[in-house]
Amino acid sequence: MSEQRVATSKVAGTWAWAFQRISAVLLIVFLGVHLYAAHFMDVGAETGEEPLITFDEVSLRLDQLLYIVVDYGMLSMVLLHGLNGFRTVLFDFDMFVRRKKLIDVTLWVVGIGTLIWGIVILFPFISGAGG
Amino acid sequence: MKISSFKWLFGRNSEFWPTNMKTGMWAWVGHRLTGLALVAYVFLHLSFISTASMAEGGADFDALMETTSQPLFVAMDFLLVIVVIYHAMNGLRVVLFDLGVGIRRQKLVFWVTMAISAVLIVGGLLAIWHLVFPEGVA
Amino acid sequence: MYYHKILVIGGGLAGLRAAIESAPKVDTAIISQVHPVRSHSGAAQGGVNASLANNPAAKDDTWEKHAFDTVKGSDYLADQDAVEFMTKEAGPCIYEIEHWGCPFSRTDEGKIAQRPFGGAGYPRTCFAADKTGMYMLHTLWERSVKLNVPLYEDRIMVDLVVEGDAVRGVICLNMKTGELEQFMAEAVIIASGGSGQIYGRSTNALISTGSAQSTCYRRGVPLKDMEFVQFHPTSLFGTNILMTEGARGEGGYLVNNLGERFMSKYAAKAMELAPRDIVSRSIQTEINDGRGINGQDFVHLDLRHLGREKILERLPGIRDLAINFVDVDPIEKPVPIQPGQHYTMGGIDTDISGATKFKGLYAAGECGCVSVHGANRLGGNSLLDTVVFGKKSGQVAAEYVLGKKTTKEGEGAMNKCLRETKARIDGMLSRKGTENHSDIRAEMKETMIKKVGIFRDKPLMEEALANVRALKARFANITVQNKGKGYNLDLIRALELEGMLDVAEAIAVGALKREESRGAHSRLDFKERDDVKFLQHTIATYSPKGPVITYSSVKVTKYKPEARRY
Amino acid sequence: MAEGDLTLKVQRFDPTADKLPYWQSFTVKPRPGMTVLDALFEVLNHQDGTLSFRFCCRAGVCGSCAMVIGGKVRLACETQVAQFVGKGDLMLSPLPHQPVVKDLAVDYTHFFDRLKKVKPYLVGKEPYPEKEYIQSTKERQPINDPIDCILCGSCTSSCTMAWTNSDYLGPAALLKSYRFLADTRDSVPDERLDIIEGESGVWRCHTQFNCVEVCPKKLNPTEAIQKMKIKAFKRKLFGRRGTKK
Ligand SMILES: Cc1cc2nc3c(=O)[nH]c(=O)nc-3n(C[C@H](O)[C@H](O)[C@H](O)COP(=O)(O)OP(=O)(O)OC[C@H]3O[C@@H](n4cnc5c(N)ncnc54)[C@H](O)[C@@H]3O)c2cc1C
Ligand code: HEM
Ligand code: SF4
Ligand code: F3S
Ligand code: FES
Repeated sequence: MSEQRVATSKVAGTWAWAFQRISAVLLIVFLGVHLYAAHFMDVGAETGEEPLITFDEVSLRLDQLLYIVVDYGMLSMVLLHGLNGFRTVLFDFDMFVRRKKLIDVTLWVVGIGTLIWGIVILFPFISGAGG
Repeated sequence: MKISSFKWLFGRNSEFWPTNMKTGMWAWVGHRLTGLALVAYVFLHLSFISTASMAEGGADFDALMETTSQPLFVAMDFLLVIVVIYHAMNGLRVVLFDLGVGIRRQKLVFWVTMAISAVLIVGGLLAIWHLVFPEGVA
Repeated sequence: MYYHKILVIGGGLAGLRAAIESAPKVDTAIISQVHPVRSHSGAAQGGVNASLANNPAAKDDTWEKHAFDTVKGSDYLADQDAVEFMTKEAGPCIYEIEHWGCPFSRTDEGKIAQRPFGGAGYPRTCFAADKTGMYMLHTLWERSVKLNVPLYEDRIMVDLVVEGDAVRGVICLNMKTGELEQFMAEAVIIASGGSGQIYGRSTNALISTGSAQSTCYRRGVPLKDMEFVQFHPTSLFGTNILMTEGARGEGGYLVNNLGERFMSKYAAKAMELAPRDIVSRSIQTEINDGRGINGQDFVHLDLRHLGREKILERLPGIRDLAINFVDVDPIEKPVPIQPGQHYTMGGIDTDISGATKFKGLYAAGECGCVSVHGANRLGGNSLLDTVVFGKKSGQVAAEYVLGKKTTKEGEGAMNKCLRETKARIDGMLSRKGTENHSDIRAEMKETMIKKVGIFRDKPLMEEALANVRALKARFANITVQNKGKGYNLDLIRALELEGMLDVAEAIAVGALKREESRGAHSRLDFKERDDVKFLQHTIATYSPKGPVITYSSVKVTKYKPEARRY
Repeated sequence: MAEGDLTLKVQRFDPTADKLPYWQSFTVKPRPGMTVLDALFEVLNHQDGTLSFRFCCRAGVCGSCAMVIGGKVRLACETQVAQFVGKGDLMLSPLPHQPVVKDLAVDYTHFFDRLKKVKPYLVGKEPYPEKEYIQSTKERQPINDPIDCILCGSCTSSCTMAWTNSDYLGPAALLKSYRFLADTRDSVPDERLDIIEGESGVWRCHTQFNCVEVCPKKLNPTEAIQKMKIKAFKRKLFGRRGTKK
């Protein structure tokens, strides 16, 4: 006979799950816009001749607030969704469940760090086109 | 006769492998692998752009983009498309189940989403092909 | 050595119910050979009787009518005070289980649904689809989890420790580790179920060997009315898996090879819903007279006219069983059935509170015999028996323990018994005989069903007794191949067989001595009931030379014995 | 080996003696209607008394005899051998990923421990009514399926989530939880949701459907789990009102 303890604490479970679904649906939208914008839309003067992504083209695009929102939004979604998913994977294993606190903190640090990094990366494009 | 570890892992009555493992299980394995691959990709993607974008005027970036039209990178892109589309479409399937839709017909739902994925993947691959080789392969 | 104030042997309905009753008052633990939810009670299909009067056709049903039906069904061998107690308690006990979660099927008003059953004047059998036993069993197990009743599973009781006139505890074999364990207690409630596996063609679970019952018997606890063995009319041909009486309750027909509903010849009024002994004999007569289907040993149970809807709603389990085991879908085809051994009316001799000859030793459920079933049990009355008398014995045992002044006596007896058991088991393991005990088992089953079966007569039963005694002699010469510890089925089955042979002997001797036909005991050489000589319970007491038979009187209160017609 | 005989390849393992499991072959002569359980008894009785396996009701209601038969988790007592004759050896092994007591008999302790965590009992509204609770046939509808679970353990032992996470309640326990959550007589839905929405509860299920595939009673734990996910989420959004059915 083992004691009947309640299975677990009620931590992020529900929200983590719900968030994974919501971010998933949003991601489909963002991804669609992102891919279309990045690869199939000509924002610049040049036409089909140069379909590849160029610095100038990206810069031009990122001149518009809409695309800044799309790209940053997408970045944060991808990070949250991806890392949250990674967290799920970890917690499917006994050994990681036991280190729950540590993992949660680490993932938040990694996530926010990467987000800042990603934001910084795009600065040259944004400012490059502006100046 | 001892059970070899190979058999233990993959044999007909393997202890390791789920025995009545069907579509739902494989769909999940695929989803998890693609999900993890995508996380890896995001970090690669970011570091790629960051190394390039830091340079003045974006010269490096354009050079980098040039290299990405190399066959190896194109192949990687192909893979990426497949992975993303599978993950997204199966993810959609999972979301449907979470909304309570189609649980009793999970196999049908799987094959329908996979059919859509197939169409999207073919479309995606063709699109890349045309982007990279607008005049066709020389 | 483990110690609990009360030990309940068996996690079936009776055991669980007893433990649930006593656990809140006195430290109680359950010991069971299998996990409680695996117990044989789970196989009960049809339902449980109580005069709730929920069915529109049973508006004026009362417990007195239930009592009368039970006494009449028992062929007047039941103790009528016990029957009255049981039928009065029936309602409250059923409501209690419902409150604890048992998912009974419902009437249109949302009350517990009831269906007609054999031998009953009204539709009085409460049911939950055709898995009543399973749902009740799970409910009681769940209740025991709620009450945190400690459970020792995978342990088989191999000896009973008695000292003087009191019980001290039990010795168990831990099936997982193969070790013998001592359990000391102030009171022991035996609820180990029936011993149907003594017979061939049994509907009982493979663990229904009565091992705890025979252990008690060997330690001096008398058995009562063992010759009364019920044969269920409808068990699947071949595997003898039960097709519930509910199938007939819902309106199923019995048909012979001529396509007749032959029950009209035997019980014109009740037809298929006559009591089990009568229907079984009728089917067997049809078969004996060559009117079995294709001349084989079975007739048909026809449900097709009930229609798909009703079969799916009321008898889904039956349908699955028929499909899985004989490949017949009752919606489309009639099901081949034959009578099979089903229930042991007899058992450990107890009084109305479940108490036995020994202080602190109680018995409840199928392994005991309060005597509410007499010579023939009505369908749906044994589940009732388990909960009513399970509860009662739990209560009484708790009171006994609370009123007891000294505790933890008898360590010496415990240790002595452990040594004896160990010697017995080691002896069995070291025997290097030529006999295979599973062959002996098969022969015993064959002997019992053929010679102490539905129809009995003196020469046949004498043969049977001689056979059983010969088998006992051969048993001394067996080998147990498996000398290992963990889950040693070979040893367990040998131990079970040893006990079953003793009980088989008691059955045969009791049956031989009862020179009358009463209920399930139907003799070709004594066709009439003899109330002058045999309105008595048979009591068999163990002796190394064979059972010593004595008789005790039947309690008759309101209902004077009369001829039994349906 | 004669024509029509069946070779059973049984996985043998005695944890106290063997380092690794091994296969052993036995040949049995199929009779009409013979089940895998019958075949095992044939071996036990006449060929090898040292074989161990679990059994009880032999009618598919007690849940003792689940094992891997010919690559699939099934109940030995419900599986006819005829379908395997002439198709090579019939492989028999214990439920996957369960501690083995011996040979085909596994240890269910952990399985029942998980089950006990979900409050597997009805907490009826008290005081109890004088007679029965009134529950219409329609109100009983949602529990019609889940009450049929025989606790055979096939599902939980086939769910890979339960393999790697020993805290995960698993489909059988979650189905049990749902059985009470959906019962109109139960009075503690919130306590139940508290348990199943923890990290080891419903969120560990990734809709693998292995549980559905293996269930010998054709139950659908996944559906129950998904419904509970929605219930738990609704409660998070709307507070206790979300618990109401
Ligand atoms: C197929 C079938 C259908 C039935 N249908 C109905 C019906 O519809 N209505 C009705 O009223 N009755 C029915 N009955 C009869 C009824 O099911 C049984 O009489 C009743 O369930 C017996 O319950 P029990 O608690 O006494 O024993 P069981 O449920 O048999 O439990 C016995 C317990 O004792 C344990 N045990 C046994 N020996 C030992 C030992 N040596 N050591 C430790 N533990 C031990 C076992 O593990 C088990 O837990 C049916 C019977 C059968 C065979
Ligand atoms: C494009 C749209 C996407 C959709 C619709 C989607 C959908 C989902 C869903 C529903 C889940 C939960 C699966 C489960 O619990 O069983 C999930 C998990 C996951 N996703 Fe996505 N996803 C998308 C994109 C991405 C991207 C871009 C990444 C990479 C960063 C990613 C990484 C992951 C990871 C790592 C998991 C966890 C895997 C698991 O739990 O098995 N996903 N996804
Ligand atoms: S849900 Fe099905 S597989 Fe799982 S324990 Fe219950 S009966 Fe067995
Ligand atoms: S197999 Fe496991 S992951 Fe979910 S759908 Fe069933 S519980
Ligand atoms: S023996 Fe009971 S389910 Fe198979």
